[in-house]
Amino acid sequence: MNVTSYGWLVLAFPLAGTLLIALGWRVLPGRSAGWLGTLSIGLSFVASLAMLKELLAHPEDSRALVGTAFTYLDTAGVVADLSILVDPLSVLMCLVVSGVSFLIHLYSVAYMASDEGYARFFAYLNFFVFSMLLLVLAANFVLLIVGWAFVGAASYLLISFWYRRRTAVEAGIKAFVINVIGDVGLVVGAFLLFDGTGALDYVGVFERAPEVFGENSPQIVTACLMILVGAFAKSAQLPLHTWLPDAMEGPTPVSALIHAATMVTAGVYLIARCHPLFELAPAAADVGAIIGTATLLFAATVALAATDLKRVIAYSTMSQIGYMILGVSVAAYGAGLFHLMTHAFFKALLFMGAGSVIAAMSGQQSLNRMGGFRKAMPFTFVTFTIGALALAAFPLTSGFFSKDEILAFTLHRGSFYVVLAVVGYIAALITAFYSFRMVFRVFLGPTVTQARELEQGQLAHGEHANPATGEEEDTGVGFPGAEHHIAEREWPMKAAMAPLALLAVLAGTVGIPGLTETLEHFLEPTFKESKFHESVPSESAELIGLVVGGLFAIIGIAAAYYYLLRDPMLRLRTRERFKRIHGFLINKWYFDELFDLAIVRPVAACGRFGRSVVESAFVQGVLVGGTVGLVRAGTSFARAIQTGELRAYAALVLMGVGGLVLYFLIVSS
Amino acid sequence: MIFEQILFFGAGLGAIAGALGVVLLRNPFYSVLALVTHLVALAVLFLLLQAAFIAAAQVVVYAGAVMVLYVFVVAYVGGSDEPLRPIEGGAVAAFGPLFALAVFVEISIAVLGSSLDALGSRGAEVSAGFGSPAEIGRLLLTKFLLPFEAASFLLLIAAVGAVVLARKRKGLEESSAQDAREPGVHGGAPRVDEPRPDAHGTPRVGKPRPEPSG
Amino acid sequence: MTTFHLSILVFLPLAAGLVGAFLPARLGRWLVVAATVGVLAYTVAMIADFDRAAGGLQYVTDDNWISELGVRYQLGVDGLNLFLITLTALLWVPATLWGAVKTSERPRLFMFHMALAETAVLGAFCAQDLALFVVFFDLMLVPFYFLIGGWGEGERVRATTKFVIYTLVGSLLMLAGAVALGVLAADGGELSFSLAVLEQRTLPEGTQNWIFLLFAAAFLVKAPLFPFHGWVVDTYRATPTPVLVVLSAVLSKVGVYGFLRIVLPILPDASQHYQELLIVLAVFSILYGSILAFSQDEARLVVAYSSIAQLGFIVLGIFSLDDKGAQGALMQMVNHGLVVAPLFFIIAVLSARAAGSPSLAQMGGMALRAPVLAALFLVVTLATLAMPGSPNFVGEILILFGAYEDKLVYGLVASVGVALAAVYMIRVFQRAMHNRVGPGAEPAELGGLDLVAIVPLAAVVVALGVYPQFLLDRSEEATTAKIQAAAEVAEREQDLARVERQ
Amino acid sequence: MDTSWFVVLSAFIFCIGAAGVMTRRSPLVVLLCLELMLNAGNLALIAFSRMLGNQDGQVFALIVMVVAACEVVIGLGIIVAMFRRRLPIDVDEMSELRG
Repeated sequence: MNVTSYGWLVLAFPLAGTLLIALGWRVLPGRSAGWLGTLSIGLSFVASLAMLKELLAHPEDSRALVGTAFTYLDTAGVVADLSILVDPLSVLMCLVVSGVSFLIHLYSVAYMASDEGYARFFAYLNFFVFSMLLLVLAANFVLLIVGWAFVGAASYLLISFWYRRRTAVEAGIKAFVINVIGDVGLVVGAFLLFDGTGALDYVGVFERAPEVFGENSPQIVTACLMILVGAFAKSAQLPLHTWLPDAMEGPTPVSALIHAATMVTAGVYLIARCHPLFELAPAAADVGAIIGTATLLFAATVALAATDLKRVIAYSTMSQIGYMILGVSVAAYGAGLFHLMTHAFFKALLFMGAGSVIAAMSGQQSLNRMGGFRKAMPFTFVTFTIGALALAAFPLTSGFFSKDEILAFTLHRGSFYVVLAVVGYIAALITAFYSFRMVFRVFLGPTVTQARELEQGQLAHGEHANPATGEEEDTGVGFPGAEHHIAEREWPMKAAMAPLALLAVLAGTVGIPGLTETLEHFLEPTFKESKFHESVPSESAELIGLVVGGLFAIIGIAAAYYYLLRDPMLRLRTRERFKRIHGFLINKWYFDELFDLAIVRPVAACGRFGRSVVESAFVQGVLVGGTVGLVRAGTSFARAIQTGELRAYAALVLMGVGGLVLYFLIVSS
Repeated sequence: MIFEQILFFGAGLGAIAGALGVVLLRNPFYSVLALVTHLVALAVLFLLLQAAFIAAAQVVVYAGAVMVLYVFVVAYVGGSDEPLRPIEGGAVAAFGPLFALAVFVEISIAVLGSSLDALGSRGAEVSAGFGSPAEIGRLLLTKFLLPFEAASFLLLIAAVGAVVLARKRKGLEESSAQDAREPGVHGGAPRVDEPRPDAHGTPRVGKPRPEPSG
Repeated sequence: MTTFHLSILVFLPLAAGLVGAFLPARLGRWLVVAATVGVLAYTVAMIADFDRAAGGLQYVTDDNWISELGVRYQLGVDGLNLFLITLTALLWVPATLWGAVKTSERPRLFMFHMALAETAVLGAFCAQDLALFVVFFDLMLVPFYFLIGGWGEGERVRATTKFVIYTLVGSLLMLAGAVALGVLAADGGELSFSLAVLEQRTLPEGTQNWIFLLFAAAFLVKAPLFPFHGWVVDTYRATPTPVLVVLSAVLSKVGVYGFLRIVLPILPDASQHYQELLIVLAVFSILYGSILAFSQDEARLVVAYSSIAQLGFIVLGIFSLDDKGAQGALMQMVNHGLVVAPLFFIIAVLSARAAGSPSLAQMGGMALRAPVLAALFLVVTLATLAMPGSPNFVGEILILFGAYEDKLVYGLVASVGVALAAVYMIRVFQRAMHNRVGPGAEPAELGGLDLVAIVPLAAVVVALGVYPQFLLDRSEEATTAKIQAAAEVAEREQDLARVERQ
Repeated sequence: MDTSWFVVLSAFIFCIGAAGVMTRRSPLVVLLCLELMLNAGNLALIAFSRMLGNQDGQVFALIVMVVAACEVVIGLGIIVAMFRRRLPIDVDEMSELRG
């Protein structure tokens, strides 16, 4: 078996899982659908490992292999095969995606157990993994767009999974539409590249792009900006971010898998994949860096004020992706992808912990109602805290190394990038603060009823109300499931969280500056053409960065401790004092309202105008009415002749005969 | 030659008289008789034109068989005197005879003013057998076989059609039974079972016009 | 390569319809269904046999018809109409099946008209003689007039009247155009309406222009494009489902097919001259259709307006005068037919579940009790909104690539339509399937007939999405040849403009 | 006799028939008048056939007679049917086809 056949296998297992579960949904008993799904992803992960092994057997300069199945599209000069590209970048992504997905599937086997839509859930989830793997393995832009849209559709389906909830359905539509905007951006970008290079496959485009486009030529900059639109839509960067917080309407494993660990990082992958283009268009890359920085700051501030547990994590996701985008935009590809990987681990872990807590709260998500779960849920407490430490970039955790490497690279680039790096450090401080705000408010502080009951071994069930609106749930349908499942009682959930906790701590070891740079080295074949390849910050600079970052993290955590636990009244006082700012943050900088005003309402108004004025007045009135009037005038003349009187008809015929004869007489004379 | 001319004018006048009779006589029965006269006169003209077979067919089939059919129907339906009333058919029909006259004038001008010399001649020399049953029969079975068969088919369909049209229908049996009981007032029996608005919107209960029976 | 007799293909349904009309009702309608299956089998065999290497027409039938006028009975298949014929054959099977089962009033007459309609459409697609095309094009109107007027729902008379008047006016204009084209192209020489001959003869540009307008009127009404869509709303409301399926999926394609088959190759100068106008109409239709689809409450009308938008894309592709655009347009014609047909079946199923109401507000929450319905609906919805991976995406990406090539701005505006399509289609899906159960809704799974009608179509959509090259490969040569003349003119004009600018 | 005589006579009879169709109200008489017109046509056919020395015209006259017979049969059938249904035997009364 060669590398690419393993690549096809990586794709084949999840697809087979999807089809099996989808077609057998009626006959699969109990949790078997879940186990089947988990198994298929597990096999996919094994195939990824095999792919890694095979790839490492290749010499370093030939570690980019293309495997083609058949010709997908070849007409009028547009050529796109159904082919995959296996290189270190895609292998890394495959490993992260299939690995994390495997654990989340495992978690879901238990977590979703009482849900009526159990089989449907795993069919969707497997389909998502297939799509994501297709996205990262695609060898050309067309297939990339296909995978890109498939993950969007899977995300839509999973956000709207509990489709009896109005909020869930609306969130799904929002996500879908913004994703489609991204798709359109990608299509336009792909055309601009095709127009210049005449190719759609990565190899062809990257090879010819430097010959065709000059540095910062308008076409390549536009193309890259369009690619950025796609990346931003998928990775929830400003201003296309509004769908991500709403996407938390989906079941928690979905938030963990799609909206934290994998799909939302696709934008980062895309920029890394297209780095030869972005290096031709530094202007576009700068736009990426600036937007990434803006997002990471924006999201971090909103996370400070949000009270919904899952949304806090969602905003932290946006913020962390902002770091990654910043990283890959300033050509710190290795660092960006490093952070992508570590983030996948600790963020999935955080969501799993959050899911466990939410289950213990029997579906409630508001931080205001939680507290004191430390004793009731020791396992969840430990793992969640580990996740939070990694998120806060506490020294020696994985997030510590990866985040600081990005900022070190940014600083090293000099000029205005220094400003970006400074903003990044400030946001790191905020990150540390809000991550421990979660920990303290959920697990410490005053103990709530649910926690106290749980300590006595009683898990609350039932209470079907929509956590977002408090609306009474449509209980007849059986989802969300009536039973709740927490990590303390379900071994698959523990089995999924423990490895992730381990990885959240230890994954940093693959990229300690100056010590182990395994990851960077592994990715080298992909990025060695980069002109920034040699330009890396010195080890001492990185170490200083690490120290500063570590300090910031500790300060942030300490501040959170002081603010939330030592002096609880301080919280209320500050909120009172900075009411305006608080309101601004609670309303997420009023982005939703802005969109509503700028886009949704005008389009709806256009629709109403079109329907009432254009359609009824112009089309129906003038065009149809005019035509009908003309025809009616014509027919009323015809009707006048149609008297039904036989003799009149005869007379008319005779008149016609007379006329004809007269005509011929005149003509012949 | 003179004989021929006398024959032509005689028969021609007969034909015209017959035609006028058809149009002008009020009683349909007389109209039929006038048409018979007309047809016989035409047969004579056909003979003049050396169309012996057609002339024979005209007399036997047309003036004979077809007209008998007419006579039967007139007797059955009852030919009635009707006033000549051209006005009601609308303004166009009122000028009907005028149009007819105009067409006649036009055709006459066309024929008389035509530069077609042959019109002014007796026509081509023809053999003795011209128009004889043998000749026509040969043509019908060779050159015009297809139209001939088509015509026979047409006749068949017409016969079937006539049977279908004129047969008794279910809904009418009742009234025809009434018919038999009151032969004198047929047509006058009101059809109360199914009042139907007529073309002018007034419900038609019985026969609106008291046509006297024949 | 075996020989296929296209006359058999074209007239088989009509023959079955005629025979079926004299059989007992139960037997007669199944005879027509069997004939449509036969036609489908025949076309499938034809695709298998189709020689993709050979250029030009295949399986040609060429006989004298009206020799005095130079009208010939000419049928033929090339890459351009091969898949449209297949689409016709494919969609008539579920449509007649549906009609056979669900029509209780005068079923034989209904089936006869369906059969006649298939013959007319197949004839229009196969015809290689302009006069023959016109005959079949007008013949299409006859059965649809009776089908809508006789078996329609609601305000069917009004709908029929509008439909007939609109299309008839278009048809008459085209008839005039066809006669003028034949006569003027002959230029006193031998009269001929054969498309192949007409392609060789050139007309002065002024003449081309007004003939172009006559043809465009007919084709745009049939399509329909803004502002020729006045008949759409009433007709889509009143038409019975099986008729609507073929009306929307196939009939609308005959018009745009006419552009590719007749207008572009024969009137290249005029096509270039009016390129901008047609593109503006197309782009406007895309936006207008999308926005109106967004604000409709009746599911059928959403699809109706979305069709206007889709047809806009197709016309945009054709008049990009680029081989990518034309290929995409052809692909999209087939795709639109393939997705619209199951959509209308599903809408029929849905409104049956919602107490016969067409309103989306009455539906909702059906996914729970009808997961198969939901899954099929989802597949079709995603294909309709041109989700990448669906055949529609391939069609649209080719169209957009073709449009970007020379008309970047129009192309970009049209791209907005892609995003809007996502909005209105997913909205329909969500409002019918998701949320709580609607006030009038009684969720229930699909019946056997529904499955038989919808599943094969959905399967074809998926298959074509996996392997679109199947179609593109076979059609490329013909499509490229058809737009070549017009593309050359356009290129010449551009060169001229460039020179002038310098 | 010259052919033109026959032709003019034929035209005259034709016009009398046509005038009759337009003035008479009884469908029976209208049918009779149609016979007149057909016969006028026949006369012209035969006259021209004689003029050209070609018997095709005579054959067509024969066919016209067949057609006339058919028309009579159907026409009379309709009249009989109308009579049975107690409908007025008057062409002016029968204007249901008014547009």
